[in-house]
Amino acid sequence: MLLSDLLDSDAVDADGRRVGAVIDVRLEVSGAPRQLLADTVVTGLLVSPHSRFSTWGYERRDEDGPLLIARFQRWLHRGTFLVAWDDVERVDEGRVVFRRGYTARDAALPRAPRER
Amino acid sequence: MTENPDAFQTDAAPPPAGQVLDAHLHVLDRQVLDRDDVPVTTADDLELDGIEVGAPIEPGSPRPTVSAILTGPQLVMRLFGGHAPAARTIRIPWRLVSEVGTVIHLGVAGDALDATWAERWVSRHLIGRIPGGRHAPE
Amino acid sequence: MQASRRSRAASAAASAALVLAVPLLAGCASPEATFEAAVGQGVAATETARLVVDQQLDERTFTTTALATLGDARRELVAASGQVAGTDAASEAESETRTEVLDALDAALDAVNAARDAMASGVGSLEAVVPQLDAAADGLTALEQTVDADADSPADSPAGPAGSDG
Amino acid sequence: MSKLFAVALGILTAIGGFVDIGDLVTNAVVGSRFGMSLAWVVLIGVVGICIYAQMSGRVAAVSGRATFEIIRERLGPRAGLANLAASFLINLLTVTAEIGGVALALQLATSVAPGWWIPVAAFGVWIVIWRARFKLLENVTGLLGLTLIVFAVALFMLSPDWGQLAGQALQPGPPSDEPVATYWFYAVALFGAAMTPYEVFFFSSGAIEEQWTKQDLAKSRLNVLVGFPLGGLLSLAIAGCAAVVLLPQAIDVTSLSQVVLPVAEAGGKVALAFVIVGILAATFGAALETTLSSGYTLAQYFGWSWGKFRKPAKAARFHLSMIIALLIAVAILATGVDPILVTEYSVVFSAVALPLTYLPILIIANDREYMGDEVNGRAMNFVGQVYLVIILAAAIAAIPLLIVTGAGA
Repeated sequence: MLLSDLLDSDAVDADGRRVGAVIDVRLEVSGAPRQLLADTVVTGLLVSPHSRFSTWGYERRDEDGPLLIARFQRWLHRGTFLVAWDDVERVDEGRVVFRRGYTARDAALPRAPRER
Repeated sequence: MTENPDAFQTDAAPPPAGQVLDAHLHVLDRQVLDRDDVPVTTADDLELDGIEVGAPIEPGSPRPTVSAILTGPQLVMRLFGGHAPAARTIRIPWRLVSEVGTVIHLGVAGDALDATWAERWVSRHLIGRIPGGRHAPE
Repeated sequence: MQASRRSRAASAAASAALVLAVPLLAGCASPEATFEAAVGQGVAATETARLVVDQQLDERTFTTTALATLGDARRELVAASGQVAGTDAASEAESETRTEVLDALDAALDAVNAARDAMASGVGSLEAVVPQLDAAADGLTALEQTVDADADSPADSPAGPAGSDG
Repeated sequence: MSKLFAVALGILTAIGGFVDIGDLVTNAVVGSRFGMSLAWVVLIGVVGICIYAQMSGRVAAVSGRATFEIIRERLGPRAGLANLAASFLINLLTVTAEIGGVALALQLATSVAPGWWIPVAAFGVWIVIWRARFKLLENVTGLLGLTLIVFAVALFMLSPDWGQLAGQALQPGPPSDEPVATYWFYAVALFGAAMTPYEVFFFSSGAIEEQWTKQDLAKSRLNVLVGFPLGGLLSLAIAGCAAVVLLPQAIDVTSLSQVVLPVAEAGGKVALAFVIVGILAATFGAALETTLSSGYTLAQYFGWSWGKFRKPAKAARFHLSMIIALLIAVAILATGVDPILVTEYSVVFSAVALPLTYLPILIIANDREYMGDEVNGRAMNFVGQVYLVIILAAAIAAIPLLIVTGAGA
């Protein structure tokens, strides 16, 4: 499975109702430890109800500059939520189905650690 | 920030155990550098292990993992759609990644990777043969 | 990204069409507009030649630079003549104007060639070319008014993009 | 002297934007047809490029990422490719024009037809890129390009009616004998030249070639604040000289030889010698800038190894793409096309490349993961967004204006 196949898929609930589009896949470097980096696991999918255009993360981070672009992006991706991988029932071609009673979580990213 | 609070119920995400990355935002299309900071390629796509198309996922089954950075023909696929034959894709195994920041750092030398064959070919057969090609500029 | 991709393709096609359309548009200018542009071009080239000959006589420029300048002026005059000669006159008056313009451009070309000869190979004196250049420039400037008046006459269709009918 | 060398990158970058062969002629055309009535555009352009060049330089110094890497990362492969194609074509057309320009400048010095100089010029550009260190390349061309200041000196020596020039500059609008559309076409062309994307590609990549870090931010600012206003000043001086000497004589500029007429008029052979050296350095420098930019953009989009600080064999595809670009340029020139005319069509591609270049720079300059504490302040963001709107307007207007005016005829 390729990441690009998952991105842009329709997100559908157990009743077949479309709830948005998968705009990103949340990863966590927390799996089995390896020589360099621990295994990177998929922890959830980010779903935007209103737009499938690729985003710059304004709706998930507390960046707010430049103002107009930040505002527009937040509006475009208003109501973006995170669905944990455990709440995913099936992945089809171009479609992801969530389990009945799945939880829509806050999409916010933890404050990113500063690299370098 | 949320204009439409009734649309779904929001819980706080559980506290993360390790570094949290959004694949599209933080990994895709970023520069891949080798151990010595030499550019290798751009992360054109990621390969995810443990997702079977169309098969129901049993509750409690292990979560999928990132298995490789894909490049080469994969860029064309992302530009124009479609799938490259698996044999033609160029993979950089994820276990070679040492750090993910604004660039993706590998823990190995780039020369050993399939991803650099075109660079090596051009270097060996064309650029390296022009006088001065193997010397630093003065 | 699908929608934006389609619009990009469309805009690429449009700009390609534009690049092709520009020379076509320029080619469809009315005879008056062509004459006017050619005379303007001729005036500019002749005045340039006069200026650089003055500079050469004052020893303010290098002979190499002056020769290159005269070469450019000559090229402009040849191009202007070519434009005019390639125009189909629709009326007696137009055909008359065309002859006048061509004659004036020829006179200017002769003057510029004489200046080049004098400068490059010492054939004739450069001072002697100055009145010839003056006369050619005056002739073209005088024509500029005639052609302009023609272009403004009510019988003519509005000038094309090349015409400045202000 | 070492202070001067410290700003060589800014000066060379600005020379490529403001006084390369296309702009030398465009500035003189503008002066000979519109006087100083388009000076305001140069002013707006200088401020705009200062802001965005500074942003791209800051991003490069702090995060180590050059501009086209950022474009690929923020816009994704498709919009990034659209920008790459447009920017690459601009680079290619400009390389072509500059090599032709070097040949034309050599013709002014020798009166040998430019056709003979074209292969020499192209080989010269290649050998410098192949063998010379980046620092050497920018110091020599930047320093020699400074002799173009003779245009400003010439303007003073012509002792023009300053009141009249100022009057033209303060009353924007076309003269009575020029159509309004033509005036705006040149306004867009001048603005596009001032903000041409290869400036930020070259400036940010040059910052990485010189291995700037966070400690070099003041240096970056100095480069921007010296280089681009200087470029704008030269551009105005060229237009001013043409307005004083050529406009009254009804000489519409069409060739490089006419551009230097006012300088010879003012300062005789000495000034002329300076201006020819300056034009040679400027066109050669711009040829280096655009050739390198074509390599930088391709390499950064695809993630290839690049940079003159590496041995050519260690940045093989980067060097190969520049060799190919130079060969294409020579092939285009071999058809006998007028090199100056070539640059006029790059306006079309600027319409795509300008917004797609400056938007990602503005976004990344606000991203704390890249910039840490060095993110844009509010004032910078405000001006940056205003300019984004201006850029968009110019980009949208460029193509219709090009058609309506027949490329400013």
